[in-house]
Amino acid sequence: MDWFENGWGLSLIVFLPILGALAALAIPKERESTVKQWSMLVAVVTFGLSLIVAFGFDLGAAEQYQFETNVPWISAIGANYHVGVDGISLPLLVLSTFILVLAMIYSWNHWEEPRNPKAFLILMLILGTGMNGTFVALDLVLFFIFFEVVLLPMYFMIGIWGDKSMRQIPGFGKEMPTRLYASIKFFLFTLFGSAFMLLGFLALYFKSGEFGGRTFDIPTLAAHGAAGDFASWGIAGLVFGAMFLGFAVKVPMWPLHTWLPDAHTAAPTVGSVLLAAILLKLGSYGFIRIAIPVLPEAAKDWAPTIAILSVIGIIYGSLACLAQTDVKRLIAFSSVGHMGFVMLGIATLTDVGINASIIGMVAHGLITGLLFFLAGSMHHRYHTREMSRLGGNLKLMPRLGAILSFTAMASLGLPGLAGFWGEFMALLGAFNPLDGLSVGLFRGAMVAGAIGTVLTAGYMLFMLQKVNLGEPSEEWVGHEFHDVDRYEMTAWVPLIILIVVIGFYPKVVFGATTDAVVNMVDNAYAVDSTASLDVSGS
Amino acid sequence: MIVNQFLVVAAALFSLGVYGLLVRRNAVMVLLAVELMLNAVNLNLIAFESVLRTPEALGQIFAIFVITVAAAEVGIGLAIILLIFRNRRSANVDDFNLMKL
Amino acid sequence: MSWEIDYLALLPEIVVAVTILAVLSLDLFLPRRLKYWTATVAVLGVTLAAIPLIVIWAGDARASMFDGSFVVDDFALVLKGLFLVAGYITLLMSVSYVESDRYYQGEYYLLLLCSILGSMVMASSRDLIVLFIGLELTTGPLFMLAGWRKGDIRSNEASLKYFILGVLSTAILLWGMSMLFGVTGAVQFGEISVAVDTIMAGDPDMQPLLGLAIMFMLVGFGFKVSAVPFHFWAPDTYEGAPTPVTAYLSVSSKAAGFVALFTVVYLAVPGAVTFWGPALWALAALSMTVANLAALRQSNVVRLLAYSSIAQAGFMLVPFAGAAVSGRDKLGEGLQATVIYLMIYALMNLGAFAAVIVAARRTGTAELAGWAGLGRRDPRLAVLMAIFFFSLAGIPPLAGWFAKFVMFQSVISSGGLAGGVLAVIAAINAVIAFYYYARIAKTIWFESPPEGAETFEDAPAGSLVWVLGVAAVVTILVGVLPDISGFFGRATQVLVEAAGG
Amino acid sequence: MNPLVLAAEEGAEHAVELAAGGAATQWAGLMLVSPFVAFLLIIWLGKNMKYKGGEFAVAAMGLNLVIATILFFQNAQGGILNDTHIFEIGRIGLFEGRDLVFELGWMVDGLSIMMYWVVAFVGLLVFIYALGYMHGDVRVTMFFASFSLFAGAMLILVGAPNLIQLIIGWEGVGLASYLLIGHYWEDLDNVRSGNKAFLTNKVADVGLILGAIFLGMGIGDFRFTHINEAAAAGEAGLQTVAVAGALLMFLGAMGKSAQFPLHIWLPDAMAGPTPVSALMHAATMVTAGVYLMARLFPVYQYMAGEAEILGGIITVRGLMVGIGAITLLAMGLLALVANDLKKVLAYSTVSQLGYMMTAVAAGGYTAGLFHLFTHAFFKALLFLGAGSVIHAVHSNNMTDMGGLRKDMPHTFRTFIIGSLALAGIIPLAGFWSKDEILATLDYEGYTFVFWVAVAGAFVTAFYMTRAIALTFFGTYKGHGHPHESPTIMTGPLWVLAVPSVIAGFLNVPGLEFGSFHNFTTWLAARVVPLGDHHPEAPDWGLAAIGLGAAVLGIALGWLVFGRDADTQEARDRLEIPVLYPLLRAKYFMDHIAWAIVGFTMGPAARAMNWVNTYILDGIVNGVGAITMALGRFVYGGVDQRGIDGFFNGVAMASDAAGSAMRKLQTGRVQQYAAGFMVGALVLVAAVAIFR
Repeated sequence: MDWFENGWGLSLIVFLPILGALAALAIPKERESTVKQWSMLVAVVTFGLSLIVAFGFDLGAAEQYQFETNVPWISAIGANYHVGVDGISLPLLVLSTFILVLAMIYSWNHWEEPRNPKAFLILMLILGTGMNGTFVALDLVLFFIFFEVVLLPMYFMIGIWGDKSMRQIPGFGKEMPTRLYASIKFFLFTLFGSAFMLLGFLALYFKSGEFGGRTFDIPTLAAHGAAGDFASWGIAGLVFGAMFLGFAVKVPMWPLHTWLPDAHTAAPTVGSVLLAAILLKLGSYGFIRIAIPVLPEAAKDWAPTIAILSVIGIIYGSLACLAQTDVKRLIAFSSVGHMGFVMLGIATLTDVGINASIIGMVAHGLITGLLFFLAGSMHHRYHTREMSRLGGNLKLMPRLGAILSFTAMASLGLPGLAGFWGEFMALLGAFNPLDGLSVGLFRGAMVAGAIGTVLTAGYMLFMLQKVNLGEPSEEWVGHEFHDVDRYEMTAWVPLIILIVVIGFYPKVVFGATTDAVVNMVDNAYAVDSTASLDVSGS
Repeated sequence: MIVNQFLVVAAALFSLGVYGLLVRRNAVMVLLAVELMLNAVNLNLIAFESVLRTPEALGQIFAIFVITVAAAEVGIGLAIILLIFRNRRSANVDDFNLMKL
Repeated sequence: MSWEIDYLALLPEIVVAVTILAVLSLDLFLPRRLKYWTATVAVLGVTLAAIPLIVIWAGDARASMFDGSFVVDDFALVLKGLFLVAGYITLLMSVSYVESDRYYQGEYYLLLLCSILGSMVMASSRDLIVLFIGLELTTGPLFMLAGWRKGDIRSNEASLKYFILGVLSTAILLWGMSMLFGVTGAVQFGEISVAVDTIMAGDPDMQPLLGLAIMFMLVGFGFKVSAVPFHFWAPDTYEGAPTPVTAYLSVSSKAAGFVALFTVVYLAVPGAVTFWGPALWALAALSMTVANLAALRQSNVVRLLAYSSIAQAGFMLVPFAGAAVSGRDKLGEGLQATVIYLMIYALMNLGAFAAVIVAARRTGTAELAGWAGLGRRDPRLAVLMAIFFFSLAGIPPLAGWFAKFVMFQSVISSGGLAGGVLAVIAAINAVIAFYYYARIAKTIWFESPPEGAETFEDAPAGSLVWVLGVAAVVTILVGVLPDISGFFGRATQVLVEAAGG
Repeated sequence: MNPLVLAAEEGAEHAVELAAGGAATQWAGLMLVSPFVAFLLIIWLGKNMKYKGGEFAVAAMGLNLVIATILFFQNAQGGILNDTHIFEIGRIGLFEGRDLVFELGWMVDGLSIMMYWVVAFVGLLVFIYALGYMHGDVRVTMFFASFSLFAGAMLILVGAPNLIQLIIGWEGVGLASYLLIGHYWEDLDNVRSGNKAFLTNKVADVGLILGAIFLGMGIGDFRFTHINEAAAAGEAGLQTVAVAGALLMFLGAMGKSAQFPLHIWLPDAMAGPTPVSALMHAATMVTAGVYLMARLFPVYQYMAGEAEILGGIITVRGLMVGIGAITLLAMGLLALVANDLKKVLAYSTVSQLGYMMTAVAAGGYTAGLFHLFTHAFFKALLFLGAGSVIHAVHSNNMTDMGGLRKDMPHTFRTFIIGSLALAGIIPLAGFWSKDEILATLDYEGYTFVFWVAVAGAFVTAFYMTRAIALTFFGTYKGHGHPHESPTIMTGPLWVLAVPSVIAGFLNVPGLEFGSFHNFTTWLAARVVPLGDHHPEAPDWGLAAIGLGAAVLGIALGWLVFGRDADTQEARDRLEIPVLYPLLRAKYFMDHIAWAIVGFTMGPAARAMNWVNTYILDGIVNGVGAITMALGRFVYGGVDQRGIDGFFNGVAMASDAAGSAMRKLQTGRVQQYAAGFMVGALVLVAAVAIFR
């Protein structure tokens, strides 16, 4: 297993899905079950490999990159193929491989029109490569590539298998199919952001030339950042801003979020799940992995802005949820609020806040992923997502209803379930932001965020009331409904278990992340470890 | 310097060529306008050569090449115009705007 | 002075020239039903020409002939390679096209080969006269090829428009050349460069004349690379010309224009960078913006590709222009990126055209609306099409991303406000450009095919399959391992060193 | 060694004074776990069992009662000072040596043992009662599962050694409450009641969570022992966070303990099955707020209590006492006009919680908790009695009852005992605990509040008399023939009646039970000494005032309702102008709450949605549309035609060239050529201008 640990294990995790996809191309379209079994095998093996990495990971040295590979890749531009995991990326990598398996299980017998499982599974596998790759990439160019690789499959997923309804788009005269609008919006938004992100990366590359060689290497750049090399760089703020655009679109942060409700609503179920569970995390992960360690000073200048936008996102997202009539759109908007907490945690620039954001990402991945599964299954059965037409779901399908209730509770941040830690600790971090950041502003953000949790509870209960409780409406009387089938159960139960486990034992995540985050923050801000905590609140 | 007067004549020729190319409707006339411009170039080259007196007489050589190529181009041009005339019974350049908006 | 002729260095051109003669003779003697042999010979000739090219590249024999007017160096070799590959692919694309429409096969290949030869000569030319000859040899045959579908009035029109604007640009180019000759008293680039430096250093009276000369020449090159506002011919000509010819126009002819531009500005007038730098900047910005916006409105795929190629020319100019506006000492930075962009563009654009030829043949139209649901009618073709178009859009991991990446890298590297602004313009344009590429993907994948539309199970002609396959594989391969395109970039070192001096 | 201890030792470095209390304290952790085990077993196996899984719930609570009782006796004999078992579940390195640690565990000290025992004892009885009450109802399995969930969450709450675990338990009971209030969720009214309870609590929880953050982050530790020690040490630097934290915590407590004006959820919570009301909305869950105040007593006592807030108008302590006082009287008055038997008890509960809160806030740690202790028994008794009645007449409404004393003798008798205890009639439990509160208020100098409390005692006695009169006297007005409930339900009533009668003697000042000492001593078993006041002997004068008020209340109540409880006039006599409508409308608190929510949230939500659709999306779509329009313009207007336009402009400017130039418009090729030339000219001009 030497080759695995000393380098190529991660590469295998990254590239196995796409190799699997290539192999799947060779399977005739008609042999659906072969395609399914093959893709499932690939996904499971990938997940297994990521577990091997997780268990082989030395938690005692979580702040170091492990399973590292670094070989020259594009000498013309000085980019290397550099991959590795540390405590920050490990949970996300495992989450990513894991969700892919669940998505495959779920899609076993859930196919949106126009079916074609082969194409769909191939896209999912390509998506897998993009997601896994982003989490392990330690080179800006490599990161950029993987960051972009996820776009195409998702574009096609939404465009081909997405919502078939027509929609009137404000600002355009005629109606257009929802999926077309959503897919192009998703793509253009992300592309817009990443074009600027790329400019930021390039600026870093050239700037690093002044300190011993131009490089795209993230650890090296982070070391420059820690050494304060970029501290006096006049355009550091602009460069951070460029990266901010790229990441913030993906997160998404208010007011760059508007692609999200459309994309999530229009995407096929599995697409929504992957989008919510993994793709959104690419943005926030980018902040933690790249933007902050490399440009700590600029991050500090930007932190208040990020905090304010996050809080606006929290309140705004929750309020917008209250006005939704479409169950899936409501869940989509809830992501805006939840990712607001993740970003608030990041904005504090403290280890508490950043840990909060990581566990928040994992929790959001599990919970919102599950919610989208549920929304998909309900749509599958009711053929509508209008809350006014639903109702009494718990009576019609007790199991589905019970799981929906559970997930809604998890989503509103009930302590004891995974969602709590991200929200609570983000607020905790905002109490004491990094020295030099405005304590007043962050505490204001903390209070606003806490108020946001009430609104979250509000719309979740509202949704449960509309969908789950009460008597079923006339429309469904005498209608035969199949409660949760075994594929759905198999896909959902692991999520439920994980939500509870992380809720009661967050160390599952913290155990890996803590040291890495502390190390990152200490390096970036040269925290004086003997300094005492400021408790006076000034 | 006498070269200046040559240059002025050449520039005038060139401008006439441009004018002709822009306003004449008949394709053959357009072709002739181009010839005018090319000849202005030749005049230019020769005039410069008369001043510069390069050892290899580069200006004159260049001019000869230009003349040769101009002849070839007129050949191509006439062929195209002939082709079009056959199809459309017209050599009017206005008639060619099929591929607009 | 060296008048010795290095025949090895000239061998690629000689092979192509011999092939031209062979095709000409075969065309004379072969009976009609055997005319397809001319195609075989043409393809064979182009392939054979590549062998000496590779031999020269592998060895270290570099030659300078005819008193330095004809030079075989790394740069020339790489571009000749590009012209040969593009020619080869165009020939392959043409085979089924020309054959099925019963065109004059022999002449078609003859002219195409002449154009290839012309562009190869251009790559080596270091002299205004040789450059001019090469340029005309490249363009002249294309005037005729554009009108090759004799009975089609659109093709006639394409030819006429191309011709009139082509000779106009030639005249303007020549006017500029004649003035440059007059100002510097030389036609050989090296000598011109010295004279230009002298003028820029201490002869203010001559500077305006020099500036005019360069501007006129830029107009000529602008026409060749179809930069806005010298692009007007391109959409009409592309639409009307036979599609393989369009492919050739958009790749080889454009590349030839770039070669001419590079050699002249880097070798002949680097000293006057303050004249041509801002002009190129404006051309780049205009080309990107105007062409991308115009492309949004296109309903015909070929016409869309025409605007796309104009926009791509703008992107290609970006690093080059960004470097040029930053001053002479930065000149070296841009060229490599532009050449890499050019190479990758050539590859993916040829692939795109090949796919368009197949699709147009199958659906019977090049109107985008007619391709609705192609993804279900012919999934393999639609996948290939998606690969090429998204590569053109610059989506990783397809080759186009690397082109865009080096473009951005270069323009930021050369630094300066003007470069930065250009980078931002390019970034916004990249997003706009994505929209119309995605629109094609949208139509062929997301829309339903019309009722009762047939599906296409059979493979297209073998030569096209080969072209499509190679282009797709290389597009992906270069995207994943862009280093293999790196040596194109290194080949520009010759020019860069000359310009820096 | 048992696994729990092993688990505890994992986190040994953070544990404080491990295992001072011996084996029982180590096994105490089982109490926190067993209800969850029961929960899982009920879900898994419950459906097919006789009592639909209730057996597991009862068994778990029985086990808990055993453990709690053992602990209770150990503590009573002075065996336990303070014992905390903690195991780490998360750790964030804050700074070197100052890690932020998240732990789960259990705390065994006087306060928590008292709570364990109350929860286990009342819980067990209510569970047993529920076996009978819920028999044949819908979703019994789910009911017991939720009930177990509640018990577990409550025990997690009271056993919490730190704020984090407290929050987990706190929200856990909130969840269970939501589930149980909405047990009959087919009726959306019940669902709305559940939502109201959850959301009101959630609002308060903002206070709890922020308070926890202030205290935890401010002091640098979330452990109660450390927070209290820091408070007792009285570091000046901590003043600000302590005050902020204390106030925010109080907000949280107000929500859970239904203090005015966040009480609005509790009466609505009566929508749940009666056992739920008995256990959660009377005896245990709602006392969590009081418990929290007691748990953080040193913070209020030493740090925050006297701090002036709101610009010096009032102290923190004053605010808390004031809110408690308002609650105890205002809510008591509401009980006067309620026709729903459970709502009477609900308002009564809120009122009694007001007593507790007032007492704890005023500094009467023992007094408040003692009332919590006794109240749990007699209020559970009353609710179960009410449940028994409701079970019999199938209505909550007192207008459907009357004359039940003959049909339901056991219920009647126990209900009377409970009512007397609640009213504070000597020597029942309520008398002693209420007396202690009055004594505390008197001692701490809150004279006005003292008289408010006395008035409250009067009102309490009055409404209980009314309720008894309307329910058990007069003639039956309902449908069918009511029957006494089965033994499984009356049994718990009698068992609860016992402590309702005798529990008061546990804390008669000056009375000690040998080595068992008394309630005050038991509660004093905690790390940080409290320094609250304990009278040496009962103050009979104060007791007389309280007792007098209660007797007066009963007498007046009987006068009004006793003899002709059935008649309309009896009720009309209460309809005092202004006050009666005000009370019937519940002080318009619900209206105000809904108005606030309705006038802010609804429009805000719609506004946000509008902003999203028309502003943000509008911008996005607008950019798209503008780009497309620009494309149309560039292509159609410039690229394909613009040279015309350009030359039209030029032509107009220059008459001389006009006629010639206009000819340029004739042919398209020539347009192109013209564009070409224009470009060339611009380039040339640029050279001319810039050089």
